[in-house]
Amino acid sequence: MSTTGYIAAAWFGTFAAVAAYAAWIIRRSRRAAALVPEEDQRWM
Amino acid sequence: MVRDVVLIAAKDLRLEWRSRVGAGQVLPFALLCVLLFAFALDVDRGVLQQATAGLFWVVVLFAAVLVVQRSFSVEASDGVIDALRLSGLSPAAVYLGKVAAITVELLALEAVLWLAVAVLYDTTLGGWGLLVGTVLLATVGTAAAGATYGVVGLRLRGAETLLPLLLLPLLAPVLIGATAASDIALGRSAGPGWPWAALLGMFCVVYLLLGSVLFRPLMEDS
Amino acid sequence: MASTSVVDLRDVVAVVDRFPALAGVTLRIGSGEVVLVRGPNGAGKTTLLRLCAGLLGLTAGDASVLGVDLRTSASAVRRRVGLLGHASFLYADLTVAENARFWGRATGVSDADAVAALDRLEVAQRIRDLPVRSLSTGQRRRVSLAVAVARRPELWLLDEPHAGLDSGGRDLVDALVAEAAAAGATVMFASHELERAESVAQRAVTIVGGVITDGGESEPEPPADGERASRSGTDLSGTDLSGTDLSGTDLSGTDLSGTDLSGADRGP
Amino acid sequence: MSVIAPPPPTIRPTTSSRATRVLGVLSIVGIVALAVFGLFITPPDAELGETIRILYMHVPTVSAAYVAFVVTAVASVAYLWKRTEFWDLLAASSAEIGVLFFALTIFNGMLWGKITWGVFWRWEPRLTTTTVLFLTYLGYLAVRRIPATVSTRATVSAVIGILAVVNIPITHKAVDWWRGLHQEKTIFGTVDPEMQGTQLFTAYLGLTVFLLLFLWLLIHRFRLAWLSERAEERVLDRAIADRRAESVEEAP
Repeated sequence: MSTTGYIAAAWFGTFAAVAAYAAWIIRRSRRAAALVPEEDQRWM
Repeated sequence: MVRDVVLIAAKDLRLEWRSRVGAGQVLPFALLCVLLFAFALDVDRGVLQQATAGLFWVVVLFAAVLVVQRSFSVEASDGVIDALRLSGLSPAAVYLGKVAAITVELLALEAVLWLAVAVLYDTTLGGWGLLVGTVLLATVGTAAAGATYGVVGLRLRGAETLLPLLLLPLLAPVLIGATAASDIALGRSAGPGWPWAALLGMFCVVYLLLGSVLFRPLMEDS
Repeated sequence: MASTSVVDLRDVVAVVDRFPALAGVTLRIGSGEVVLVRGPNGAGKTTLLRLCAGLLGLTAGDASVLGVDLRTSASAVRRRVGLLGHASFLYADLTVAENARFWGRATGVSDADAVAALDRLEVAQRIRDLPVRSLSTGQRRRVSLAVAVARRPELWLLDEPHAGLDSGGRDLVDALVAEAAAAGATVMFASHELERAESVAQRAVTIVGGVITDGGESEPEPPADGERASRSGTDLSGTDLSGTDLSGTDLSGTDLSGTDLSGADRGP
Repeated sequence: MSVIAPPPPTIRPTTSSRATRVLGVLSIVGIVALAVFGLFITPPDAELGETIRILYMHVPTVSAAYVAFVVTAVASVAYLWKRTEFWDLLAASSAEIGVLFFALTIFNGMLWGKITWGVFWRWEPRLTTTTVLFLTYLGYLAVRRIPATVSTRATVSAVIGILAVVNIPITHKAVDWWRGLHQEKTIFGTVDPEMQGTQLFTAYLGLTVFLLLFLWLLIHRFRLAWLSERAEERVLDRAIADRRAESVEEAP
């Protein structure tokens, strides 16, 4: 792989991982929120 | 306080003397490791001799995990940990007592192990001042960190198997320091040994202090 | 004194491994009372006793034991109670004598007193130098009791104290409980041997499904002036304590003002 | 705190608030800017050439990870002092994000190594330290996954969170000395003081962006942890109700 390829992999990999993690959090919180009454979600 | 530390340490050593788990199980395991390294590494090209100190300390760390596990499984059986919590003994005293007992057991194990390494790996022991100092500091440090994590498995059922993962990364500096200092003591590498000993000493002080303080919430929280 | 309750639990919920072993316990026990806790298996008896010993956190509710708030200073309670649990609290590889000495020293009991407690529990001389490992259940029980007795706890928490004991041992337990009560200590014990237990206890409470269903609050308000309030729960006023002479018992040092001991000598 | 507005009836983005939306937008703008500067505007480094562009990822992730672990440690101390759920959940949330960033640090470091040294792994002190510490914090997360009484879990993990952070400088020192004999020029883990102009700007931009990202993730992760605890509580409430029903049925 070329230098450019590694650089692209680093940047893409980093932000893809962060995005995947963020998506995972949001998905899990949707599921959790369904079980919890509104008044416990005080940041709304 | 000192009386309580002695009480706990003496009790642990007496238990070890009775059950011989350290002498009968951990020590043979450590010797087995010494043999296995010989199978894994090329004995004819002197790899063993070059790596003696490192291999020695890796074996000690593995053995330390077992010794710590044993030291706390004794407290886990028959509700004894609850009795200790009910006793009113200061957690710091219990901690220091356990550290003392683990240290003594590990020192005994290391003495035998050095002999084994000297014979089997053809290592001439020397540099006694630095070697003994390194062994003492590294052992106390290992026991200090080990005892803190040992009680974790006691309070959190299912965490016993986590002990190696929790303890060994924490002991990485001990491994580095003790190996480097032992190498210098044995004349395998040049350089001043005291910075390494100082690193080990600092490790001891830091973890003994933290352990004495943090044992209280670990023991007393319900 | 705001209250002379030794145990004062209000709507206590205690969770053990994510299971609500206690699901809202309200219980008040006055100083010097001997209380039987009864209930089916899994009702929460053991959890209740462990909670009172300060070994278990509470998830909800208020709890004070020996006047100490369990939420904030459970460790202050621990050294003042004597818990006899299902586990022996003994090191299997130490001998009986070594165990007694170790636990004695750990709890501030002299070696002589530790030995005296073994004597009191009639632990045979020949087994004192044997490792606890080789003892029978009943023998272990006696040693555990001896260790607990030696501490002279203010609150006794006995989980199935009769279990595994021979008849001599059971009589011994009953005598110890009576002695402890006479000396001003409070006793809570769980038992399935109801007939025997009810003859020892002054009062019984029933726990089912983690809730006290009967006898939890003997008095509608804290007892005052040694006056015995009417009991709403099970009344064991027929309790025979005649074998125990309370007169002349030295109760100094124990604050018994408003204590319910008057009930004891009112028995028929 | 009060509920500011009645929740809209549509599907709600469950853990976001106005603050996190602002943070999120800022992070995304920052990422775009960072990409423009890091990948296109900055010139190749005189010494490192194009590979410096990987360091624009590597350095901020490791810095953000250390910030995360310090947050975990501070929250752990605060937990042992205050005993409130808030600090426990904050410690846990921060540690998880720290582990993610550490994993990315190692990933980027290995790619950099592959270009520079031709191999993915060399015992470069920073990379080695990071990996040891990464494993330490995996242990922390493993402890948190063990089912236990909430307060016990919180206490134990607070202790580990404190020990682990103390371990950071010691491991650093030890590994530095260990590799001291054959030290290579290392640019890992620090913003090179010799950086100038747009390179320096990009380095600091990267730092800012990743700290924003960390904050944004932390708030969301904390709220998720909070929601999970509330959900657990509902389960517990039901269990308590069941247990009480048991007492009504069986009562003599």
